Amino acid sequence: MSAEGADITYRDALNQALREEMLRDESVFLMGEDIGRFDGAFKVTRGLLAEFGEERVVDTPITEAGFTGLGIGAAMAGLRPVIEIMTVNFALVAMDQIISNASKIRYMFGGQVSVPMVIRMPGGAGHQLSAQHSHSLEAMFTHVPGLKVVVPATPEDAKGLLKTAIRDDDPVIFLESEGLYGKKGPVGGEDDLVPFGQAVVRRAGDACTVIAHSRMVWVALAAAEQLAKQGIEVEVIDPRTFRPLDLGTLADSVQRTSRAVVVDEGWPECGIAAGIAAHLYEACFDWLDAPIGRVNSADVPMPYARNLEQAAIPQPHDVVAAVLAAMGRQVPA
Amino acid sequence: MSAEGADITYRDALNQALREEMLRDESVFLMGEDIGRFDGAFKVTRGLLAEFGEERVVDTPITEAGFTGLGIGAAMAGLRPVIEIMTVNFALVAMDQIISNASKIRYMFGGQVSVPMVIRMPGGAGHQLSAQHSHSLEAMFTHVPGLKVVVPATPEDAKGLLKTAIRDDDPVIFLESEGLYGKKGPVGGEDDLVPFGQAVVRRAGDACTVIAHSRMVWVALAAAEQLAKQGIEVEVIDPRTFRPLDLGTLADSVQRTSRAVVVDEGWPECGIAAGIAAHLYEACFDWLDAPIGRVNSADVPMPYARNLEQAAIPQPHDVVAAVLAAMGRQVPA
Amino acid sequence: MSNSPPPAPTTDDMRGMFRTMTLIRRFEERASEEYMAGRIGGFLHLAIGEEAAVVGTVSALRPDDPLTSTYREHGQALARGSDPRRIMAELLGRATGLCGGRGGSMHLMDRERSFYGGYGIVGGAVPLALGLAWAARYRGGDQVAVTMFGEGAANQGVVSECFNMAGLWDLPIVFLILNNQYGMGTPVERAAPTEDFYPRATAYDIHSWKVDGMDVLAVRAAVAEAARLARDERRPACVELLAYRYRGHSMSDPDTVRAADEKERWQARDPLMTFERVLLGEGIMDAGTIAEMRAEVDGVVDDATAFARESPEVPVDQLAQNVYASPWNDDARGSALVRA
Amino acid sequence: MSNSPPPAPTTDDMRGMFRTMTLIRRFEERASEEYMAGRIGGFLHLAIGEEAAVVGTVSALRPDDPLTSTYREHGQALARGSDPRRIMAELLGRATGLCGGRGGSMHLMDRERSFYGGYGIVGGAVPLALGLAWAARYRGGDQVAVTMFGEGAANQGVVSECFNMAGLWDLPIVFLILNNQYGMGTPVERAAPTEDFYPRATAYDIHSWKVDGMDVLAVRAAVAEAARLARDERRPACVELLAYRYRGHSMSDPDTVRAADEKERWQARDPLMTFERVLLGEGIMDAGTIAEMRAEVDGVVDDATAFARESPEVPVDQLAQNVYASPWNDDARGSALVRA
Ligand SMILES: Cc1ncc(C[n+]2csc(CCOP(=O)(O)OP(=O)(O)O)c2C)c(N)n1
Ligand SMILES: Cc1ncc(C[n+]2csc(CCOP(=O)(O)OP(=O)(O)O)c2C)c(N)n1
Ligand SMILES: [Mg+2]
Ligand SMILES: [Mg+2]
Repeated sequence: MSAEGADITYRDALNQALREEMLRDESVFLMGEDIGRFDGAFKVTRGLLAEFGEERVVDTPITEAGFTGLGIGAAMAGLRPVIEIMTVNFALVAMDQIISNASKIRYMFGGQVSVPMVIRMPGGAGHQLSAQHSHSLEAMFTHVPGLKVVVPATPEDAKGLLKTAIRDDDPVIFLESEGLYGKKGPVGGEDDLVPFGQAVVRRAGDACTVIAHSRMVWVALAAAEQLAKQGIEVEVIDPRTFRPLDLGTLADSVQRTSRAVVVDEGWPECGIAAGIAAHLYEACFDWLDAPIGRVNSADVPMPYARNLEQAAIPQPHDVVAAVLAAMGRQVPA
Repeated sequence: MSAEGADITYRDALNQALREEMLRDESVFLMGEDIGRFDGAFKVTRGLLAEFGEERVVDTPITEAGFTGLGIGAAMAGLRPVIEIMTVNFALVAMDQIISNASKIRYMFGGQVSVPMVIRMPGGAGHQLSAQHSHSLEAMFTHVPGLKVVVPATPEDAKGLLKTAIRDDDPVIFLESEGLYGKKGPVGGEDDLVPFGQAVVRRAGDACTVIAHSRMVWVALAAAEQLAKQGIEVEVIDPRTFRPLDLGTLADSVQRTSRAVVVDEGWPECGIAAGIAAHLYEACFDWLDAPIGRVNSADVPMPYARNLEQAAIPQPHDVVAAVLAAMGRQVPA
Repeated sequence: MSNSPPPAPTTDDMRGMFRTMTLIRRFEERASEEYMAGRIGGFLHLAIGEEAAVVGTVSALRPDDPLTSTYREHGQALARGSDPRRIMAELLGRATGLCGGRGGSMHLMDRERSFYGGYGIVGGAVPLALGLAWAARYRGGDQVAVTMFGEGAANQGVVSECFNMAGLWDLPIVFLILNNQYGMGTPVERAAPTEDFYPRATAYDIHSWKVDGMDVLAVRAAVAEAARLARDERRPACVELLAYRYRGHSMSDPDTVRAADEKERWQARDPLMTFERVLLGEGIMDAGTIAEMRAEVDGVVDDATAFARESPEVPVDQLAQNVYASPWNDDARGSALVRA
Repeated sequence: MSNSPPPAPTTDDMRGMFRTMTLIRRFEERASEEYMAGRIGGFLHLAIGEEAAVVGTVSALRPDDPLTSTYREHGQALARGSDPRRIMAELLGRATGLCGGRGGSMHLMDRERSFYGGYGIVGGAVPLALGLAWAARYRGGDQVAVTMFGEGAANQGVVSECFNMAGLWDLPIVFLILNNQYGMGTPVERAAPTEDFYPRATAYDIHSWKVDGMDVLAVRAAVAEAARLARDERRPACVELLAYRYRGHSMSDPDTVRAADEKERWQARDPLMTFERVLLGEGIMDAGTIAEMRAEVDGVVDDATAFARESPEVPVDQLAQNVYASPWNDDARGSALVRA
């Protein structure tokens, strides 16, 4: 991170990445619902229509399957589309294009073409948006070979990973978090790319390894604060990308701490926490002193009522409880 | 199983279940592409159009999202649609209807309506159908609360579970296997339902627990034969449903054998094997003598060439190797 | 002989329609206050300006005609006769809400009134309505399913799939394209090559036309005719209702994209004002009865708000209720799937 | 002045078109033999009977006009000039195949010839073609993207979405609906309320019409006009080609649904026979040159088959090649994701 100057929001960090990459490479264009005139539902693309014009910042009809497929076709032809799906919930309409086309075209045609595109979309719950608008679909995308899956937690990573994603020659699922757009922090400069497949230690510790991504990094860090008050220093690691996954860094930590908790806003069954835990059990079987804790959202469609919603999504106290359980201590009632 | 008479195929077992349930309950109807005049792409619905007529056996346009949604609406109104999606690959087009509507409607409307429908679809690879036609999407559906997920391996289960599915009041994802339609075996009678959430031991043993479903049951049993020749008796367990999951039966076995291998035709990341392994590590941590082996399809889009495809999907020798590894033995070169 | 309500309303019908339009307007204004005060969370989409489209439609249907809508559906619930108390309670996420606080503003449903819900995925509810039409016919009923969706939704592929199936199978369904000329910040001309949407249905052999969606009587007449086609002639129909929403897309949209004079032009044709003039002109109501009605409606909204605010929260231990119709899903975190 | 090939072919063009049609017919007949002999796996979809639609189309395009198709695409690859050896090798899953044996019959692609592939998800390739059109215009090129799909595919919602975007953005694209009157075992009248499909595009302000897809010259003229519209007037176009496939949906379909007399009626209008008569009638070819051409084509097919059979299998250690353009995906089983 080489930036000077004031902290900026995650939202603006993404905006900077888009702008810089569009200036750098004419083949980059943006497409999505309400990203131009309306500046984007979450204002990530603010000002870009004015700067780059209607050919490079394209408002679309509500047609996620269609314009995602359009992006894939344009990428096959060598352009670098950055498709915004307004929220990850609407990606379900475009799932066939993403899985049957984007992830497979390079392989099934023997490498004749690549699909250098980014599909940006925010996900996550916590805003009382109810069952159809609160998905965290990391696991579904991570399940699929041929995709890359990126989950930035900070403004710096949002910017640096998005720049890497745009320059990458494969289809990248770039999952932002609705809850992080206003989060401020420093960001890198024009040439600071954050590589894929490199986890980062967000807080050092030796009592237990806590693995968290995206907004859950902040939940984990809040839990770590609380635990520190009890004299328990956990290590918080953010994988930053699930495809590729930097299992080495995660496993090194777990082999040091002998305990692990994975925090994931998605559902528990066949989820991210299960997937990472499976890798870690295999890589650290002889080191682990306790089962790996999994903190997930409740196995329910997301309810609207604030109190139910808060109960359904991982909170710092859930992480604290999971760490204490992994350490064989009683969870205070 | 109370049937007398000859063994029948998995295909015909499904046909029997459909027919019996249609005779039993007028609110059951079938809908899908080419299921009527053409008898179904895999002939599961053979003869049913002639017997039940055009209102109850409905050929559709190629419109998976549309007719799946239609089924959901009809189920909300209290009918019992059995929707055939020709293969699971095409469910990707209907993913939004399945996840945003079918799985959530009961919950988000406070229980005012249920969605008593079945979505039948075969999946799996092994027929050189290449990348877009070889999916095993069990993990994606199992990830989603509100769905039930059923994966029959034998004609008896195909029939008994489908009957249960049709009578169930929730949306059931009923995953058949293209590779099993011709498989023969005995089936139950009209009143023999196979309950959800009840695993079955396919072969008893004490050396290692091998968990497999659908076509992989047969791969696991072939591996068990080979291992038996080396004096290794594995226990093969078939969960039969992933939602609900009979973790009790699986964990009991693993606590006896202290070793486990999960065989799953899907991809490895956040897959069924990872999901089941995560549960088993948690339930059996103190019993396990070795990491749980995962046998998955290769982490690639499915290739067309026969030799590559066979290398990509789990074979008995892969299961043998995983069991030997779990037992700490060298895998013979 | 038709079982549909007659296209021409009685004077009683007209007074009732006016009251419902007023109730929707006042209810939504109050909801917006509750939202600003932080008592309503999530998204709140108001249909202010679209009352004629909503009330004209519902008044042309039988109470047992199944209806689906979008996230912008307070009006549909109110017009169907759902209890304003339980609607407001749902918006406040209370246990007494129509959906027990699980759905919120975007997901009202009142099954007993054949209102089959508001949905948040654009275009996603249209096939559900097809299924409701299917079920009605399958059972030998003469109900007509009606689905209201926006002109933005009309661009979603699944809607075309539904046109095709409805046309193919002659399903008793009425598609209502509520063309309020914007999908969020995107005006129609930036989302579609044609000004009119109903010809898309025509291409599937569905009888389709367009009416002024600001005129409640015109809407009622058109929807009545569409319902008659579907009910009596067993043919689907599609009506495009041209209207305008006064507020931004949702409460979080400051609505800076649309020109002030455009808004004024449409507000000059306000459906409540227009209809009030008709009622006064034809002597169906007078200033006094209108004032009385408004006071009564305000009372209903006050009462609903008080009820909602005083209603209990949903007990947190009910988080996993109603995921399944079967009983084994009691414990919500991970182990939900596991046999006890 | 148009950059599209002229609608009226020269006599040389016509001889070339007839040879290509013959090559496709013979190649596919041979492929069906290889399939029956177990040397081709998976699905094998033959376009026998549809040669006029395929060759008429490709002959009306420039070689750099990007083209997409369905799983029934041997003809498109051959017409675009892909090496028959490499096509047959792909069908046999060999390392020398067009796609290195990874795609098989359903997924031929020849990037160098701007043939952007055959796809297996019905309707799924249409938006890709929209993207190819987008890219051409974005770069200031005058290529026209062309996408061929079936009348069954026309019922998929995503196709309507593409009509809408093409009409909205005036994209240089030609939609070709190859209406062979069946989607698997389902005849058109059981899948759509109308006989014609092109009016669906008309509803999105796309110039659309229908031609006889059994007549190669009619197809060529129509596609040339459509390409001219897209290239010179920058307007999308849609042409429906009415044709018939002689074989079942794929080799595994015994084709028992379609009536024998229907098949005979269409085979009496066989595109090769019809065109042969034209060529003979106009003196462009004679019995001798036709026999010579057939022998030459047979030689090409023999050679392609021999080449394919003798080609090496794909080394199994290349299983994980080409999943990503980046290098870290070397080990295929599970650990593919893991940093080395
Ligand atoms: C599939 C999908 N894409 C995007 C959205 C986000 N979104 C919500 S409402 C809306 C605009 C819908 O416009 P229209 O259908 O005209 O209805 P209106 O809001 O005008 O009533 C959009 C884009 C969504 N909810 N679902
Ligand atoms: C989304 C999807 N649904 C179903 C299928 C199975 N399927 C393959 S081809 C086909 C028929 C397609 O008919 P049409 O588009 O007319 O093309 P044709 O085969 O006649 O050339 C079907 C249903 C599929 N491949 N993809
Ligand atoms: Mg609108
Ligand atoms: Mg066809």
